[in-house]
Amino acid sequence: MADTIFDKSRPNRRATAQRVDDDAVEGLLPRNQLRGSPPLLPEVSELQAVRHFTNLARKNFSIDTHFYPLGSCTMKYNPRGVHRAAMQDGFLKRHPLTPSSHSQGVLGCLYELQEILQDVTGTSEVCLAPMAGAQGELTGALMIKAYHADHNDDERDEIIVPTAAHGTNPATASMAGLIAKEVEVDSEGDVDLDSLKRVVGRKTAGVMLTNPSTCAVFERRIQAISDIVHDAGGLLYYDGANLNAILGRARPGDMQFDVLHLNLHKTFATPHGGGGPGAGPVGANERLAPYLPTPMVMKSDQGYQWLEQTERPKSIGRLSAFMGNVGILLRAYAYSLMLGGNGLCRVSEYATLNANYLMKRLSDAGFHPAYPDRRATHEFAISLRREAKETGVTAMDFAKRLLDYGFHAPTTYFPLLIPECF
Amino acid sequence: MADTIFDKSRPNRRATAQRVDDDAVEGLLPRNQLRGSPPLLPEVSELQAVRHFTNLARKNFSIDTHFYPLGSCTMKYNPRGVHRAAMQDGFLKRHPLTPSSHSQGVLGCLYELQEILQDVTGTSEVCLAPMAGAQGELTGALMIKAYHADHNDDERDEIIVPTAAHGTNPATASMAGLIAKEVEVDSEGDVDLDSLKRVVGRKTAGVMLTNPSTCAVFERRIQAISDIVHDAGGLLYYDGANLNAILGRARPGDMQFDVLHLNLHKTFATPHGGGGPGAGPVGANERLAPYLPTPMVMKSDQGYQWLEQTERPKSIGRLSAFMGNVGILLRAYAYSLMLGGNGLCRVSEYATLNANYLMKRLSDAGFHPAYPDRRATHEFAISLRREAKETGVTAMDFAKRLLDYGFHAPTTYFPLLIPECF
Amino acid sequence: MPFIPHTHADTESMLTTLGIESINDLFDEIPADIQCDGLPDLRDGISEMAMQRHMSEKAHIDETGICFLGAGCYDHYIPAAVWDLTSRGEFLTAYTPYQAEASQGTLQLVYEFQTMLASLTAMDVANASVYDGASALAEAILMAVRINRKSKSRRVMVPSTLHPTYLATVESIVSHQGISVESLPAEDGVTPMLKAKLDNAVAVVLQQPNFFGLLEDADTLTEHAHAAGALVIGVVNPMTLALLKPPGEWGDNGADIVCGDGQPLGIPMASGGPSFGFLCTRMAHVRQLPGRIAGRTQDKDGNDGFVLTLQAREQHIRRAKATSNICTNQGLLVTAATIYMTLLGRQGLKEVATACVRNTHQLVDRLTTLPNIEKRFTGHYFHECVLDFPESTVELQQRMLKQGILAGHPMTGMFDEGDRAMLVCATEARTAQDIESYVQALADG
Amino acid sequence: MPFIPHTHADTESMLTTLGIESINDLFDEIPADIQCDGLPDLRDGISEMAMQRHMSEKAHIDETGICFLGAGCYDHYIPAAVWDLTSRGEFLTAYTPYQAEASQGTLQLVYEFQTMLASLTAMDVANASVYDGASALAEAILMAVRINRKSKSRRVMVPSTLHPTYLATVESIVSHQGISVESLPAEDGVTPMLKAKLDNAVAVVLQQPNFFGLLEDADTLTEHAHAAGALVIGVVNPMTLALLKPPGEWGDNGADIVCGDGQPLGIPMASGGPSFGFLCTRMAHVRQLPGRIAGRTQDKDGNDGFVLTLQAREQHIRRAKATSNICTNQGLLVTAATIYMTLLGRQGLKEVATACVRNTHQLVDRLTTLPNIEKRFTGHYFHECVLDFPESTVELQQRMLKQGILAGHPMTGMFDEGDRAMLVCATEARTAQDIESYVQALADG
Ligand SMILES: Cc1ncc(COP(=O)(O)O)c(C=O)c1O
Ligand SMILES: Cc1ncc(COP(=O)(O)O)c(C=O)c1O
Repeated sequence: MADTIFDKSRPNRRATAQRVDDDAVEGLLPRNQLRGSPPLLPEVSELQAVRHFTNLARKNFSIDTHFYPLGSCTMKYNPRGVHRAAMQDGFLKRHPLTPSSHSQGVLGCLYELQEILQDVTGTSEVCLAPMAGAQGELTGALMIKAYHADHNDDERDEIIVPTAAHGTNPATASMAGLIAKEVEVDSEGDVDLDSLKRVVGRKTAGVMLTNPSTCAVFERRIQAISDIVHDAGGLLYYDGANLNAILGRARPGDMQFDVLHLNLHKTFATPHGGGGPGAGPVGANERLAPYLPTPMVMKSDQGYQWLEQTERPKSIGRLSAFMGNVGILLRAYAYSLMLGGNGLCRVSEYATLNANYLMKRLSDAGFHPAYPDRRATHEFAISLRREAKETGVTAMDFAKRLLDYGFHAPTTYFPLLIPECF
Repeated sequence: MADTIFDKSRPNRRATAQRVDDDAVEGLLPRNQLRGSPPLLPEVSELQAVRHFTNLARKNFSIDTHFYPLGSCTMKYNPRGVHRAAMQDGFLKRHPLTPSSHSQGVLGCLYELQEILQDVTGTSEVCLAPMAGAQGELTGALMIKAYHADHNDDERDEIIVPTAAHGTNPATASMAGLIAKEVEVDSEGDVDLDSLKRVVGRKTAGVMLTNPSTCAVFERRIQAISDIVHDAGGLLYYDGANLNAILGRARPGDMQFDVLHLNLHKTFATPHGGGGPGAGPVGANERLAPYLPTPMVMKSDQGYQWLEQTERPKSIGRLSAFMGNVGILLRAYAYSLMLGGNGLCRVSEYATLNANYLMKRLSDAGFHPAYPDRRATHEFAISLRREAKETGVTAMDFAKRLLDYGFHAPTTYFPLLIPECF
Repeated sequence: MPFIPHTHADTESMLTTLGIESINDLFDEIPADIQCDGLPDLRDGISEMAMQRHMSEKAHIDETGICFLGAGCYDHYIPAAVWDLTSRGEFLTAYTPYQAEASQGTLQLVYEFQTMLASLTAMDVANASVYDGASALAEAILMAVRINRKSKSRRVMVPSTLHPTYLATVESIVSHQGISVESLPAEDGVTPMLKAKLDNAVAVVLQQPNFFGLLEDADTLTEHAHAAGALVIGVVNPMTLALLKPPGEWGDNGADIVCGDGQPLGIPMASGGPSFGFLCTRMAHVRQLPGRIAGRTQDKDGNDGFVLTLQAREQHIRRAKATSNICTNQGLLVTAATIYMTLLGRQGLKEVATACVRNTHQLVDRLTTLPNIEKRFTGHYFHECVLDFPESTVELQQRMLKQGILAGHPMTGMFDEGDRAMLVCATEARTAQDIESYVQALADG
Repeated sequence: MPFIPHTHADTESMLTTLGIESINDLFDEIPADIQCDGLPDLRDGISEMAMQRHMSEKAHIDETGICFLGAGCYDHYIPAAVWDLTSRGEFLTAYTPYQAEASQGTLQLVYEFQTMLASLTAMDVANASVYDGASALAEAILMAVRINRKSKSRRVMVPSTLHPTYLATVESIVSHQGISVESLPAEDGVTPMLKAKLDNAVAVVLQQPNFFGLLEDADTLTEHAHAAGALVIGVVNPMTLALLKPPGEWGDNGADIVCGDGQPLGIPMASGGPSFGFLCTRMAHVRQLPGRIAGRTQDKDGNDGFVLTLQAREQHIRRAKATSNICTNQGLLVTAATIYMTLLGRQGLKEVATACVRNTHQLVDRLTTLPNIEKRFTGHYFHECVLDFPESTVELQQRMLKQGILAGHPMTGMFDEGDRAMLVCATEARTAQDIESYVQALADG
């Protein structure tokens, strides 16, 4: 029997230190608006609560306790110093609607982060508001739509995604009211240009790609892809999930992407938190920048200030009640300060070295890389098809067995186009 | 093979974020004073360090994870709020030699704590400097010596301790240059008055007792003991380890004790920390107060100030470089604020209720309390003599088996005079 | 090279194994013309010590004094245990609990969270969070349109007493699916019953307490909406539900979807994020719920365990047909909220809510005894209230900040003469003395 | 009733089981005349929220600005991971590791700590800590007297360059065992070789760097002491040993006992405590070492494990014959120090030491260019230095505090005209700009 916190509750028990003087509200609120029966909240002592959640924590794998060779998720060390920096009272106790005159500290950090991310991605403006990669994708899709609408190009309701794309890409397309069109990937992991040419056309709003791709190889024909799409009047969206692989080596902006998101909970080492929160800032080139969401931070003679919808008439608008996941943005900012330009470049070098090394060692041990003739990027895929066929031991079995040895398993069965992918 | 941090080290690896610009010290220090070979400190990355110590932590039992029915140690919940209160920058970043003009915050807390502890113990002055119970004991023993010396009573070099006394009592006697004399405990757990009368005399500097005693019962003849000792010219020392049992019920001062220590890491819920730190403030009645150690905190027109040796000519002097374990004192202060007078009284009520209840349940289950006709105090002792004799299963075996069920075992084989004590 | 463990010897031996000369060789598949030469415009990295100094300076600039500002983000006291536990590495640095065997801690916690939220709102199920309250409302509207397909309408009625940035967020997100968001007018700060307006609406949104802190007549509005064939989406502050009738009990049948922001449940204000959005609904609609859901099950030996359930709704399985594109959610904040709700418990949360009501009423009573300060609306309010001042509240705000008081939220643009109105709030964390300081600072000018 | 889990129903059912009416009955063995009626003079308890508010107010009063004060307690940077990990419940709330099976984490950590300390000092063994540096020295002296029984002397020579409160602590503690503490005079701030003085001494204490920040001639002094049949007790700052010759290598045979305070190793200044004292010695003397010692061993299946070892030295076994009365030590600080030393590592600690030397030299160079400020002594100093000012340094201190600078430690009473001398210190945490602020504040007056 799992011992939930409710199993530990007893009527009228409580953590009394958390009491608040509770003069009645008689007369202040109308009777018919009041709750009849109390909610099912736990009734435990403070020690019971502390012990329960401490012991729950101990049941998790985590970066701080285990090695997590998860592809696509960029499981870096989450620096404790960065957590500490963001958990200061000055940041935590700041109300989001404090006038900017009294918010120069946090606004300054956000402004500088915008600039750093522009530099890293080769874009001309960055908005920090999106709260995760998927919201960044939605932002990008909406900006692409807004751009076409602005140019009275109303027929473009299709967005192209490779078959290997992350599930959020097609799901985002739907949320944005676009139709996801799939494009094939060839046997070497690159987008099939013929397939692309077949789907691209005057209904093409844009294409969503990540590079390195979800096949974990660098999309070599990115220039050709960009030309094909741009020539057809479409725009290029870069899914930043794999930016870690190319930090300081190649910039999405230089690859002709028009708009992109970054996953700060990947590339900028903010913790995954058992599922979130993340942050998915969006950057755009000059063409798409006017459509970026609000608020953003600008710098003027009066110091840093919020840039709101009124100053950005073409903006797609707001994505959250306030300014997205500021606490995560502060962590990413602190991380980028510690790494600096030189450190960020080394990240892609050593991530790539590690992945290629592990791929080589596993190949030597008899495993089969999905793309044996390609370089690994910051990750690589192995196909356990042969093992599954010959022995009946599937990728799932390998994954579970790794857990027994204290390793979180790699991302399995993704991308789906690689059989028994590990 | 245990995997120590040294097994994980590799030459020249490091946690680079912890670097400091290191211009050479050429010329600033003489060559012959410099170290030849570097010390054996670990060489690991930051994640290796974090993971190593996180996983070490996970190997411990602790109050936050397990139930600890340890007698004598008063294993309370250590409030997280108190830890947070003491871990504020304003407290942590304060240098101990900051002038008192700029230390009114911390001095105010310490002063109020002195007052609270005076109240709780029924003493007239309290010094917070001793860093644990044993140092408090030493303080008391030295104060007793100083008192006799001050009264030219030079022959008193013996201190009386019950056979059941905690090891620190006789060890303290030796450190203070006194001879520990043992006195018997009767079959009901009280000090044997005849035995006491036999050892007491003109060489008696004093007696060290705790009440409830280490036999876990209340010493009922405390008045008689005090009379016998005082009549012989000796002084009474109260070992505060068991104060939790009588908070707000009986005060050592009212029991005629002249000097005492408290264990804040017991009665005032500061964490045991895997072995320490603690704090062992010492309180004294008017007779012994002049001998209290320095520094103490006093209140004057200029605010709070340190009271140093110069103002206390009879003081036994200093016990530490600064002011003892201030961080622990702040925690005890915060705890006592949260409990208040009413809360402290309830502590002894409910600790006593729990102990008596568990003793009853274990008796009903067939176990044998060491003093079956006595009330339990905040703890009780069981003798597993019969079980050991009949089945060969010793107290040690019971202790280890409890661990298998996720309980830290009770204090075993203490006091030694109870056979197979549990 | 912060955080990179490689020694020179490590790198050399890895390169040897790979049979290459330098790490550069590994990038040879990137076409030369798109390669860039590092990030020369960025400064070099600094140590943790230097970073910390810089961040402390920034943090210290922003300490703003006693907070009487609410408007969707509230200054509640957070027990120390909440973040001490939430910051444990095993919660903080765990991945999304897809591998159930490696994530029982997080999964059980989410399950407990869902149970608490469902009970607070009196709904059947809750999900494991979405981004924030505003985006939760957008998801709720999309969900309502999917559920209420038979209504064939794509008109969603939103009261003008809704939090304005919630409305803005909804508009950015839902309009792209052909949904039109229409406004319900307010009278004296609350939404009157306007049956006619509800005709042919797929859903009606209702915020309780509303943006002005006022209590709407949720029972009647729910009845009208249901009568018109519209679903009811409740937007609530979960803290208030310790006292107020839960949306699951509004009218005869209760709201159909309930959403809101979890910030009042142990989440620091932190400039507004990260917090989390929650979404609850009836069991009948669970397959339309976006985001993750944890469930309790048994393994093959009959032992209880927790897993992510109904994953076929989600983007990683259903792709373009998923209920939402959400992937990363706000899990760590859910962790904090679960611990918060446990520590406060049934009685504690009620005391917090009661103190919020009482303190705000005390503040309002004190302020309205001053000359020319008046309540704008007449209805019952919870822990926020709109007051009219005899001057511009943007300027008043600045003046009060000089005296260490964050006085409230200026309502500029919200309604006529809104520039002299301010929304004030006093949570349980405000003392009688704090309230006196406010009055004093106002008086001192 | 903070922290008491009992509900009314719990209490009732327990009383029933016990067959009593009220909890009061359980106290019936306490004689009525010594019972007291509660604690009426104390205020009633307050909530965590109210306590936290009070403590924050107190903490905020004391923020004192940029620290140039050392004198035994130093403002070093502490990596965030140190206290994040040390504050984990399993370290913070664990009991003393007597039950090895339940304490492998703490035991292995202490074992690693001992290894690091022994290596830093170049000694064979270290214990698991004593209270602080000053009491460690008292213990070291008691230990030396026990070891060097054959010398039959109880005279311990202590340099007058020793930290004054260390001396005071030693005097309070050791004099009661008939040990006399005698002073070695200083010349130009260091201890000259005075062979005669060492005759018939059981031990000689040597602090390196000494209280004035100066380097003593440890090699020669050690040789002289050993030649005179005295043991050598080194008092060291462990951080400095990343650069300085370790006491185990002083002279031909090294010091016999080494002690000091661990505060520089990741422990916040926190008004001077808790920190921890450490004690190291030669293997030959290990049975005279007070306090706990963790050792590595194997269980019956041959698996490595850690235990407390040589417990027969300790009070709980040996009682009156124990090496010391110490029981509770400073374990949690040892945890922090072990994590600190691991994060800094071999190279990092050296960089900290180097930066301390360099920054203090820079500070001294800058200050001594100002008129009338001079170094009092001529010898080499590490990261502290005594400067003579043209005014009372107690007053100077106050003046500088107004400008946010904690300028140093006034040396009033330490020597002639000590009231115009001040001990200054600049750790690795001081920037060039901090140093300029000092100079500027002095100049501005
Ligand atoms: C390739 C790719 N795109 C998008 C996402 C979505 O990002 P998020 O989970 O932050 O919404 C992910 C993350 O899982 C991803 O791996
Ligand atoms: C009865 C008794 N006296 C004294 C002590 C010594 O206290 P400390 O460990 O704080 O030195 C203890 C603690 O273990 C004890 O139980």
